[in-house]
Amino acid sequence: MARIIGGVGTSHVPALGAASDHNKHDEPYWKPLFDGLGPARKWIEKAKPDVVILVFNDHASAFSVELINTFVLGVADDYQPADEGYGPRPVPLVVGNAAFSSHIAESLVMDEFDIAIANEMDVDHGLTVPLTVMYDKPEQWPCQVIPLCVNVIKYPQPTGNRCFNIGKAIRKAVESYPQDLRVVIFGTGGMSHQLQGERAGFVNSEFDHMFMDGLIEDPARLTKIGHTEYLRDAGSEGIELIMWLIMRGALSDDIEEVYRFYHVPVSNSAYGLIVFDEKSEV
Amino acid sequence: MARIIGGVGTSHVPALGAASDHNKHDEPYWKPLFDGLGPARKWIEKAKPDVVILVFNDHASAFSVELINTFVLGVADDYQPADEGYGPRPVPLVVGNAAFSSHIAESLVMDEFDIAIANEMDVDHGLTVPLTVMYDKPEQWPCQVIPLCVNVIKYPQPTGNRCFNIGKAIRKAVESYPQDLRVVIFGTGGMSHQLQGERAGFVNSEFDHMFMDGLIEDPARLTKIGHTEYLRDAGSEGIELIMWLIMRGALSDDIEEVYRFYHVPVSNSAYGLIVFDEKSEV
Amino acid sequence: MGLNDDYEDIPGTYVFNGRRCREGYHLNKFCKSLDVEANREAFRSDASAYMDQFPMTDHQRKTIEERDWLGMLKVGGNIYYTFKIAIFDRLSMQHVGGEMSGITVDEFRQMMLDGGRMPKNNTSKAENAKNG
Amino acid sequence: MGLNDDYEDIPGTYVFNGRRCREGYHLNKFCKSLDVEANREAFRSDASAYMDQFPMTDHQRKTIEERDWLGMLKVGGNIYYTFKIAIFDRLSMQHVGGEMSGITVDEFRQMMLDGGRMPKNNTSKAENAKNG
Ligand SMILES: [Fe+3]
Ligand SMILES: [Fe+3]
Repeated sequence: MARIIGGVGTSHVPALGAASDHNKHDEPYWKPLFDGLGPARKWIEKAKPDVVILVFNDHASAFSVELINTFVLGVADDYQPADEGYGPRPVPLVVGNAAFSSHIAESLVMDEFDIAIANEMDVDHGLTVPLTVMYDKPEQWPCQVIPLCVNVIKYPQPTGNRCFNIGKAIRKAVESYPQDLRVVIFGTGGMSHQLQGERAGFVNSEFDHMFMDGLIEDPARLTKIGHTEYLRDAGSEGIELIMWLIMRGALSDDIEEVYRFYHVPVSNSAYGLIVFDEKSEV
Repeated sequence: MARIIGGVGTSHVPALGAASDHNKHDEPYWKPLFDGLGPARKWIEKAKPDVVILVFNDHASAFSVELINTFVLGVADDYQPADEGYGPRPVPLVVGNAAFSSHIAESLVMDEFDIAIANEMDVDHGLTVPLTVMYDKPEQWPCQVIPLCVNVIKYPQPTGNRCFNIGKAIRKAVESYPQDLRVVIFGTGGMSHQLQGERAGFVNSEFDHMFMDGLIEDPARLTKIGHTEYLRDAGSEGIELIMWLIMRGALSDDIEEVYRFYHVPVSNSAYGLIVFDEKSEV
Repeated sequence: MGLNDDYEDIPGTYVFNGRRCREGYHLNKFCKSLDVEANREAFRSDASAYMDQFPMTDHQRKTIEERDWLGMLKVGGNIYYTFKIAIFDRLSMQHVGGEMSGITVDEFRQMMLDGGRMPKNNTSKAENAKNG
Repeated sequence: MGLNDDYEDIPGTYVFNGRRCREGYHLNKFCKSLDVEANREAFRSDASAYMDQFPMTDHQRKTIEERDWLGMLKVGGNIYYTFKIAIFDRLSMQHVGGEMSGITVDEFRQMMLDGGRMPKNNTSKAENAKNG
């Protein structure tokens, strides 16, 4: 049986990927950040997931305004890093697990989640930066990746409650897969930030800490945060945090916070990282 | 306030569109069919909907295997008839209602239906044949059309229950729209038929009559029909009938069956047509 | 390998599930490409070179070359896609239906006029086996 | 006109809702087209002719011609799309953030180093008006 052994929440700021690609780890601006990633990288090296379910959003790279999907699950054998205008990131090809993806897709539709499935999809910094965060710069990514892409750009985004519930349904799908696979789920995006408008550069550390505390203390309360509250208090792009609720929904109630790191700024954003172990799997 | 004044269930067999386009109404093969459409055409002429919400499926015309969406709601100003290999059907441009569509989209996502929205979409026989069925060959379609496209091709299709419930959510969305608009909803596709395999040509009139009876007598029972039951008893393409459940879900319990017509064969399919009035709107 | 595969019991039916969708991916994309007139022309003038653009298996290619409509389904083709080849050939759905079920197009048409292929003996392989 | 538009109370924020998505449709498609190098070249060599392919309003075109980053948002641009023009210009998100908020890029960078734009007076137009 496949099982979820842990969860990770992390921002996916593109500048972090660029800093890694250009080896800026030791520059004063970047050193505190990369140092802060260390313990999470140690954790995943030990946890050794076979598969990472990576919840992220596309930033007008693979998809465009013609068709806007709420949830897209990748079911391909692999995914090319997208060209976001600077050429594709020099990172390994993202290898999927088509059979496992297909199983999850079937389970989700049967559980009445109206997902789209993608047989082809380029993946942008939303997906590749979290891999860099957790794995640094390997020759090949040491895990297979199942991408779940969420609309967080076009209002209305799915509700926090819906995100939490699709997380639960993902857990059910994973646990009904016959093959023994160790799975970690990443919720990515956030934390508070706003790229657009006169309020560009908005950061709300109080909200971010409340949100990270809530993940372990009272996730049900987080699921009640409405769209306007996110937009107002986490910034127009901070609403990406709903994707962390998918990760949290896929975990059990018996989890332990292994690591937490918070840093401002990375580019125009607050950066947050949190790691959970499933206690039963430690 | 916008309100739903009635519902129509109809097959969308492409041959019927071609017969109309080539004026075969009086040929022996087609005459009984076109005669059978008459009373439904009279009904809609009197009902005069401002807007038709048209639930249909795309047959590899607008969409392809790269990305397969469960539900796609059109939010465009208009929709071009698709070229299905014979040139586009010589029918009028399909005019939408972008503001009303957008309202419905927002309401559905807030009600936790994970729809995709299409700002551009060609529409194939799945959408244009039902307009021909109900309106014959006008210069312009006499209503605006809001297309809801459903995945019925790739297994697993959404469950019948999910379809019924999105119908209910559509009703709620319509009734929360401030403008006075008379809306009719079409559920299209079916009835029993199978295009593929050694079982091509499969027709099950007993199932079709059971289904039409159930729409008025016990729709809740119809929502429990599972995928295998549709595939087995209605044919691999007869599972399109789940789209009739969206139409039924959008109607109240206080409806009247105005007209019913059933005819075998149209091309490789059984043809069915049913019309419901909302009693409170008559 | 799906959660449910009861439907494998249905005779003469190739449910287009995740496995078939992946197996037939490039075959169906080939079919879809025929939507574009320039592609149809290229296929018409040099079928083999045109098909080279789509990484299909040799067996998949052969089903297309031989217009083996049933064979295409068995290697992941979906009828709405494979029928685009029939449109290219100016063939009707009745023609394809007849070939897939091993009868002539006239027999197929007559069967439809007589009410279609009836459920009796056509809904379950297991039942059919039991009834001999 | 949405079901909820409480978010219109948030200062300096242009929520990309259905209305804005429709209003900015062609502007955003123009931006998206710059993903392709051949299109970037065409835009570089004759901006006006290239933009002619996208049925934008004169005002929308002007916001692009003047690199009026804030103006683009007001006519339906989405930041992930409009930023593709900044990438084309080799400008950073800090540059664009500074211009949209009326400060220099250095001021913007320093503001971020100091912890970002704080919530105080930045979460509600109504509150701000009340507090004068
Ligand atoms: Fe993001
Ligand atoms: Fe159909």
